[in-house]
Amino acid sequence: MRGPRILVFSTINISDPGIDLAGASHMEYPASVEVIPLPCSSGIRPSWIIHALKRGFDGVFIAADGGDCAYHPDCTTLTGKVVERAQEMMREEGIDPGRLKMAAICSVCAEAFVSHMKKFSRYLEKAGGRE
Amino acid sequence: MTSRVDPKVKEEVQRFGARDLSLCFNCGTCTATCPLSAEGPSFPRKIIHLLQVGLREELLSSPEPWLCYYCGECSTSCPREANPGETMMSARRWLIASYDCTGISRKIYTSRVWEWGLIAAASLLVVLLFAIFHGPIVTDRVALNTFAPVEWISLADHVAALFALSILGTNALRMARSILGKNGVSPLAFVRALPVFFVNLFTQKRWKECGESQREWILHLLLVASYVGMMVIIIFFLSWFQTDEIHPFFHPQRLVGYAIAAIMMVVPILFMRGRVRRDKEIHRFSHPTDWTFLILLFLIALTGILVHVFRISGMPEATYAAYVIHLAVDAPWVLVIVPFGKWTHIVYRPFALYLLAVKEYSLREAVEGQPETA
Amino acid sequence: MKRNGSPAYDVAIVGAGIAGMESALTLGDMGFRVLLVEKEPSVGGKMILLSKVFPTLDCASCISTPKMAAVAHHPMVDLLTWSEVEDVRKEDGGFVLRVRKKSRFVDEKSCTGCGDCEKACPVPIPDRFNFDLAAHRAVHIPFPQAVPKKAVLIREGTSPCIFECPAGVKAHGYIALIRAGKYEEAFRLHMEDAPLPGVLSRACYAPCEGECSRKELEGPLRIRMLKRFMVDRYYESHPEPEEEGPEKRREERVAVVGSGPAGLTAAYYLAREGFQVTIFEAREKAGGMLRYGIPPYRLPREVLERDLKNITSLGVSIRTGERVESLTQLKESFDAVFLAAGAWEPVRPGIEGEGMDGVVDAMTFLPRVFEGKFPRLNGGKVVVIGGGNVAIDSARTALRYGAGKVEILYRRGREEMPAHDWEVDAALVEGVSLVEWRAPARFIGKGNRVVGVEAVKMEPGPPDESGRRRPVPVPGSEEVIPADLVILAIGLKPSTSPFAGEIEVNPDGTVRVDPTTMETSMPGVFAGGDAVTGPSMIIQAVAQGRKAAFFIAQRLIEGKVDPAKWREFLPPPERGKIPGLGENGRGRPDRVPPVAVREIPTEKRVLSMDEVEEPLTEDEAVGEASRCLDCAVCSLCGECSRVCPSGAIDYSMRDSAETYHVKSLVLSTGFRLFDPSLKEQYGFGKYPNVITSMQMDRLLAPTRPSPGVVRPSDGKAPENIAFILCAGSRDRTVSNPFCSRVCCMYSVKQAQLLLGALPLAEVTVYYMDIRAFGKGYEEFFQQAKGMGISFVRGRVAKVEEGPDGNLIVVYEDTEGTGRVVRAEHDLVVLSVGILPDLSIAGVPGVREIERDELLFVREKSEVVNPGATNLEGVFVAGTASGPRDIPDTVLHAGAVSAQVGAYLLRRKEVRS
Amino acid sequence: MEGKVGVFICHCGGNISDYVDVEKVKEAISGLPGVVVSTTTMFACSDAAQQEIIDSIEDEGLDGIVVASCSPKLHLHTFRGVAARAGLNPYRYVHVNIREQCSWAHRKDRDAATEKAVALIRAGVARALRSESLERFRVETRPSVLVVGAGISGLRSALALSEMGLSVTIVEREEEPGGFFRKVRNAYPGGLDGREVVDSLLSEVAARENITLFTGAQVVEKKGTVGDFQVKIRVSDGSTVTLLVGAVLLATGFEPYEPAPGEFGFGHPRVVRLPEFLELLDGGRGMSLLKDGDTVAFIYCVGSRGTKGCEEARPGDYCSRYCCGAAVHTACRLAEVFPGVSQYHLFRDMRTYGKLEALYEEASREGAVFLRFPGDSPPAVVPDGERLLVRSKDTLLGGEEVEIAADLVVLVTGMVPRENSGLVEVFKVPVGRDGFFNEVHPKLRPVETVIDGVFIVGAGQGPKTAQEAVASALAGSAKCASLLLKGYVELEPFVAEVDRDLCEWCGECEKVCPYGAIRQVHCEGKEVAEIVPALCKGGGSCVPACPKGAIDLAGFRDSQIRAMIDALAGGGA
Repeated sequence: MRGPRILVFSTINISDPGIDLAGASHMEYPASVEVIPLPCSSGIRPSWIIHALKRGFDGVFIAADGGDCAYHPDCTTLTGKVVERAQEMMREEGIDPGRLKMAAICSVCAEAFVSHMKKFSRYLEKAGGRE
Repeated sequence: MTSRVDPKVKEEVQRFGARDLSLCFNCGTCTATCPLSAEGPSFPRKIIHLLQVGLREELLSSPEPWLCYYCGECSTSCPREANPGETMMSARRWLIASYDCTGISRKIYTSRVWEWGLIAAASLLVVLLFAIFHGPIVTDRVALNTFAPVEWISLADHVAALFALSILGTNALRMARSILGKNGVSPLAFVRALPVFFVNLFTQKRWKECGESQREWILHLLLVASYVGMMVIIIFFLSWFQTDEIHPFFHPQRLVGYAIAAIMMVVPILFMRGRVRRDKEIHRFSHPTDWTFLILLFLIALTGILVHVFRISGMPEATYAAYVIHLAVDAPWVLVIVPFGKWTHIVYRPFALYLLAVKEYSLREAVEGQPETA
Repeated sequence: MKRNGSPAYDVAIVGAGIAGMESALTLGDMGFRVLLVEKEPSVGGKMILLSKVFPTLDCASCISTPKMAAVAHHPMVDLLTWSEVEDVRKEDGGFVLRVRKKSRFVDEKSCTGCGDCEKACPVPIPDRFNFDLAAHRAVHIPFPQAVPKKAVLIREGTSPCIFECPAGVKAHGYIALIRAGKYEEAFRLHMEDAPLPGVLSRACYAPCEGECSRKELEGPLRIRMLKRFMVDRYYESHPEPEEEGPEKRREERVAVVGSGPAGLTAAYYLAREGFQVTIFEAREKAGGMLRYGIPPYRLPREVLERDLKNITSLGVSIRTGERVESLTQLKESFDAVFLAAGAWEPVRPGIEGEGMDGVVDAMTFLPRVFEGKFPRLNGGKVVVIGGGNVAIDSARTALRYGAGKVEILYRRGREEMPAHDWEVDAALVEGVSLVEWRAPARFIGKGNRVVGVEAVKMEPGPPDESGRRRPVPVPGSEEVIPADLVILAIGLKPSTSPFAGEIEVNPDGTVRVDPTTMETSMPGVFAGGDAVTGPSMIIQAVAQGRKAAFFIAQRLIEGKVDPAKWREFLPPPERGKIPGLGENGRGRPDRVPPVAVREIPTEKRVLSMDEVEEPLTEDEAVGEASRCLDCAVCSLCGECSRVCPSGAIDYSMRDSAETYHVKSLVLSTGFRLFDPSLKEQYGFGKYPNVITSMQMDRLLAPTRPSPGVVRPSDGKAPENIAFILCAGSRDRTVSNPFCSRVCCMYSVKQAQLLLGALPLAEVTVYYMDIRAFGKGYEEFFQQAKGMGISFVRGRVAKVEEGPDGNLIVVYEDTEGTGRVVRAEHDLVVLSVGILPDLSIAGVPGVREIERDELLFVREKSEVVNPGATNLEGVFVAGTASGPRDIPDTVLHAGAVSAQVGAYLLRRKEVRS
Repeated sequence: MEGKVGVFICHCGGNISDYVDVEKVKEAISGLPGVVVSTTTMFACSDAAQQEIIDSIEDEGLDGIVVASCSPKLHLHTFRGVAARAGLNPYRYVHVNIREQCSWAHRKDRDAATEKAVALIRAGVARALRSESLERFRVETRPSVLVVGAGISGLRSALALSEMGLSVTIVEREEEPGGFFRKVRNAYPGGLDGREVVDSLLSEVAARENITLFTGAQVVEKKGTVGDFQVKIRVSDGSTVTLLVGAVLLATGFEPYEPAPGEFGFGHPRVVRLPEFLELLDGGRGMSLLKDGDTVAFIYCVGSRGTKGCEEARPGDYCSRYCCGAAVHTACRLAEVFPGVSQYHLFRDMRTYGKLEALYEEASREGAVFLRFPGDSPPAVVPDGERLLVRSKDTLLGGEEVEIAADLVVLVTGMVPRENSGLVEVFKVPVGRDGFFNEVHPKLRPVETVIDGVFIVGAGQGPKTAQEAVASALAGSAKCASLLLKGYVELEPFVAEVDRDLCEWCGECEKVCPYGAIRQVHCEGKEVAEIVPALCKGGGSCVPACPKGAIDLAGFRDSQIRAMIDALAGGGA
């Protein structure tokens, strides 16, 4: 594997098209980034994040809908709570909470996604591999 | 200071020709377009708004209407087609009327009956005077100075000129009081600013900066020069001008007469043609008094020429009749148009500039003098 | 469902912007069958092109794309993109729509939206989805979120250069490729239509150049010289052809009679198809007229040899020195024959002394000179009779072969000479003299040796049936012109006499063929080239050879010929659609004169047979190719087709029309933006840093055409930006007294986004009234003020350009000092207003719809019946009926759906 | 795990295979447990390839398929259709994006891209093996609508709904139907008589058999969900009636702003609000208040844009949208009735948007004078004998203060939401900060609320002109019709489910669901949560909200996601 492994939770309607657009525009980002699309970022179980980190992912990135979410007017707050709880659990497990990042990625935010991935990768590289 | 609005101002000025005054939505395009508004006092938008709102005192104390030479660029650029140029023109008429203590100006501008009534009265007066006081009618030759002795005519001219001047002077003083306000003005400033008045009186040079009106300005300057010249001749040198002796063609008397007559015929025709065609912004709107002004000028020249033609053709009766008619046309000019009518702007424009200069000098003096008082 | 054979719908919706999509989805959900017609290649209208939308600043793309996808997949909605309604006819209480489906030239089913075509295409065009801020290619996917995500190829027809070429050589195509530096691809493209690029690059009379649109500007492109550049380069790097023989070899044998351009071309394409081809050439060497008629100073022989290799390397055998006497005999051993024997037989003047020594015809003189077999002329005086290209070639050749003086005698005036102007010029420059209005009466000899020509003066006589005035001799004007050698070049004709009994031959000796298939009266025997046309251009012969090869192959493979299968070109584009021509003054290209072609000096020229023209350098060639106006947009270079992984490019697609029966019609044709160049005071189109708000929105969108918000003149990030509101609205001077309703808010939005994108920038909004009237708008406006955006009340009167491309905005500060202010900004955004899109307003059936003074569709009763027009069953949704922001447009479209639904159900009630 | 999954890997004509070694991917995948078919194809979307997939499903008896190709945005529907055609439940097909999210994003590293493609497909296989057959929900709907409010919005909605074949019950709180618009005798634009318009609507309503109008009635209770509501209303005689409706339209309208006592002189007999002034002007009661030569001053933005007319004023921060247009329209009317009356309009921004600009121009032409006052320094109205002195800064004169001696002051009052606490209680519709009903999304769903089947139209949602209110009323009707006309609605099956064994009702899930799709029920001796599938939008916020982990989202179950993570991480499927 090249570079730190990042699991991205994207959202089917909003952030996944943004990530698609990065590829369609031939913007390069590390191949060690892998994506699982879900309906809405507020539906992520913190335990999935812990699970991923335990199974070998170096970091988890939540590509949230932000204000554009069609499911929840307060999507950002709800997703924020998920992140909070996950980070709490990470601390309990002795995992650096910095290994979980969240940002709003809209359907045309290809550039933003790529730069987040690169930045997160660099952070995780510095933080060192897990296990 | 709170100013009370006066709804009547708007109605009044609309009667003076500002038909589209209320269409203005105060966007300021006119002011920003105006070539004379870039520096110094700005207009026309502010004046229009004062008129809309009806702040009489502010208006009377505003010199801005006199700074506008009506190139019409504001009207072509106005997004609401509110014709700010014409509103400024109307504002000047309204101001002329407001400064006029006799109230005659107002009547002239707002009533055609009054306007033509006064003109007719002045004419009638001349005819009446001739009917009573004319000299012997010599029929074997043309003896105009016998029919109308030059010293009598000259005396009448002086009286009329004095009348016009005193009216104008009084009104100018009222204007000065309004514009200068109650703030103290240094007496020295009145003297220092005098050149501004005269230069502008004779050249109206600011007009040159106004849009692309160079041609208008030249024509206007010619016209003004010609009739002012004529008036000067008639008032001060009538005995030289009105002679029974027929000079040779190249005699200065005849040449001057021809030049003045030609200009006074041709330029009004050009202006009237413009007003009929409405080809320029400045000609798009015509107040009745604008026509009167041009028609009278034209008639003065025409009747003057007639007198001359009849005289050199040796037609005594025709010459005398034409002379009476000529003076009957002249009289309304001197008695009505010059003191009360459109002609007054010739004086008010440079006077407004003068007053502005006076204010500026006073201000400068006040600033310069401060260290001493402080 | 079908009705009278054509598809039937409950409602047709024209325009798939946000209003059209909303109506389509709502009506589809209600259970009505919806036909949605969109003139652009993608749905989404203008909204999808916006960055974010006020007042919630949500991403326009994020809220549009789900709707776009839903419209495409809704079971009750059929979507036609890139389609235009051409006719609406009332019928039986409903309407019959004729819709023209414009050809995409891309098969929608197989296109995967990968965009490879776009990367290969050499033709850049302004990207109208980026409002001309950037370029995309003739073939492109409209924008990243397009639905359907399929490429579209823009073709306005066939470029005149291609259309004019008899052989259909894709000049525009190879020019575009040369411009893109793809020289080898350019060469290969040429080989698709003509296998003798070397010959053509030297000796073609280039009818393409005569039609080049640029001739209306500074002069046509030097197309032939560009071809020569690409051929020279290719031949230099490929001394031997790289083309390998066909994959599949066929058994059928084809005989080609004659190795001139027609025969060689036919042989090449037949061989590429796998046929066994044998060329019979009566002369010593292959090449026909190319070798024996065209002087080497025009066509160097090594170029000809290299061109011949293109044909022989495919396995074509050329049997030289073999004259074919009987086609019937030939047919016994070959499956098909192509007769391309040329036109070699000289026309004789038929006057006294023409049989003397020293009187030769050009077709004897030229070949022998080229082979060095003619005696050197050693300063002798040569008289050439004739006015065609052969006469000129003869004269110039004679000059190079040692003639002391060369005179051309022509019986008419120079303007009427059939030779090309530039050829005559070249001859005159080299020292040939031309004697006009002079014809030979007889040749005078000393013994059997000619010493002079008795020439008679001619003058224009009465017109003949063609209207041309025949020259008639002036009696008594005879004079003797001394001559050591007389070359007759008055014409050539085919020598088809051996075959006259076998195939039909015209009285002038040309072979009679079916003009489309080139087949002669004998099945299986085809003919072409000069044998059919009489003496003509090389490219004409190539064209016929190409065509004959196609039909011979068809005859042999399918057993019959079908003229309909021959390729057909679209007509050339309308003049007005060509950039820089016609009414449209904008988009005029920079003025660049044609490249100057260097020639070797005259005095050196006449001393040898060396090529006269010198080649273009690479810079010159690319520069010259860049002058191309891309008349038809698509250059037919074929690159997209070559790279498309799914073979989706199809140049043969044509527009098609289909009729639909619909019960009701909704117009949601949207708006167009005010063209700010009409408001001259603002300098749009004159000052590069004055842009429209739509361009600003594109710059702010994440899918923007540049890496950030930059100003056009120098690509710098602007620091002090001005928005001018009411540009084209609330303004009687541009005949739009109305307010456009959206400009205030989108400007406030853009100002807010700009502060995000350029945190240090200052933003000033010049306004009269901020119309923040919708839900949340006022709060949004106040928020902008709070962010430090300056709002200045004063309508900008004019914009002037200052130093460094900065702009001076002149306005009256109506709320402050009341003074005129001249404020400097480095970027000015014109917040342009909204006017109705009138692209289908003139269509019959749509024309009858009432409109208001600005030509928005009038709603019958705005208060109680939104969306209903004066025509029963016709509704209007969204901005087609007046300026609206997005929320109001969506509401209006929803209201119209209810109106349509009620109308349809009422109608059903009445019917049942 | 048993299951037979077929994996189809697309070359996309090189768009994938140029950067990903698809053969290697196929090798890697074919060995996975459960994978019985693993094949590559040039174009998975081509007709031939689709047929191949169908054949595979049928021949091999596949119970799940994975297509690894381009973005699901392009072909999800295609392959769902393929599955359906082969008789496989469409939800047992899993789409893996190895073009946009793999080959195109990692063009420089073929090995890494290949490795990633393997991982992604492995996860897809894991998900497919755990996929279930899902059915779209079908919710039966009643073809009837309750419209609350009999103003112009409510009446117009009712007619449209009735025309579309839905039966309608209108409930009006007042005794008299017609709402605000009925009082407007001269409405802009076009000068319609509100009474005539409303009366004609009312007579049409009366003529329609499928519309019932209750006046003096109130909604007291709502039960049921979208498509099938039971709404109890109390009618004028005090009895209650229960209505069975499929949807509810709230068309409750607005109130004109009531200024605080003394706000801009309010309370003085010569200070009136715009609606009253219009009534005076048009209502035939005569205008004894005015005579020729009088002066009227209009003060704009009263109650709107935070314009505080006095300390006690409670203006909204929003713009009331209709008032500028109404005021300039009134100016035209006033000039028509009293040509001799002078009018001064004190405004802030003239918001005569769109074609209303023509009205503004006409008002100017008719002689109305417009002065602009600063928002933070509104005019003062001081009684002065019979008259009123209005003092205001005029920003168009550089902020100079002017004084208008007015005979009448008209307060151009904005719109405020009606007192609707009862309705809000019953329908649980959210109310925004401005007090108006809140839509789900101003652009995507402008008439919908988070309560499925309850729509908000007219000025109850926010200030609107009559015209705009009607447009929104019809838009709401269209939404009702698209919900009810077919007799059923079909919903995506991705809804949440509660494991009743794990659930120990705590209410956390209910709190996060904005759609009210979760309710508390009693089941087998304990309180548990229950999901109403018809209301569940499948967003899944309840999933992490449950402290017991008792909620799962169909299609995105805990087991599936965990398996996918495992598969991505390198484990088996």
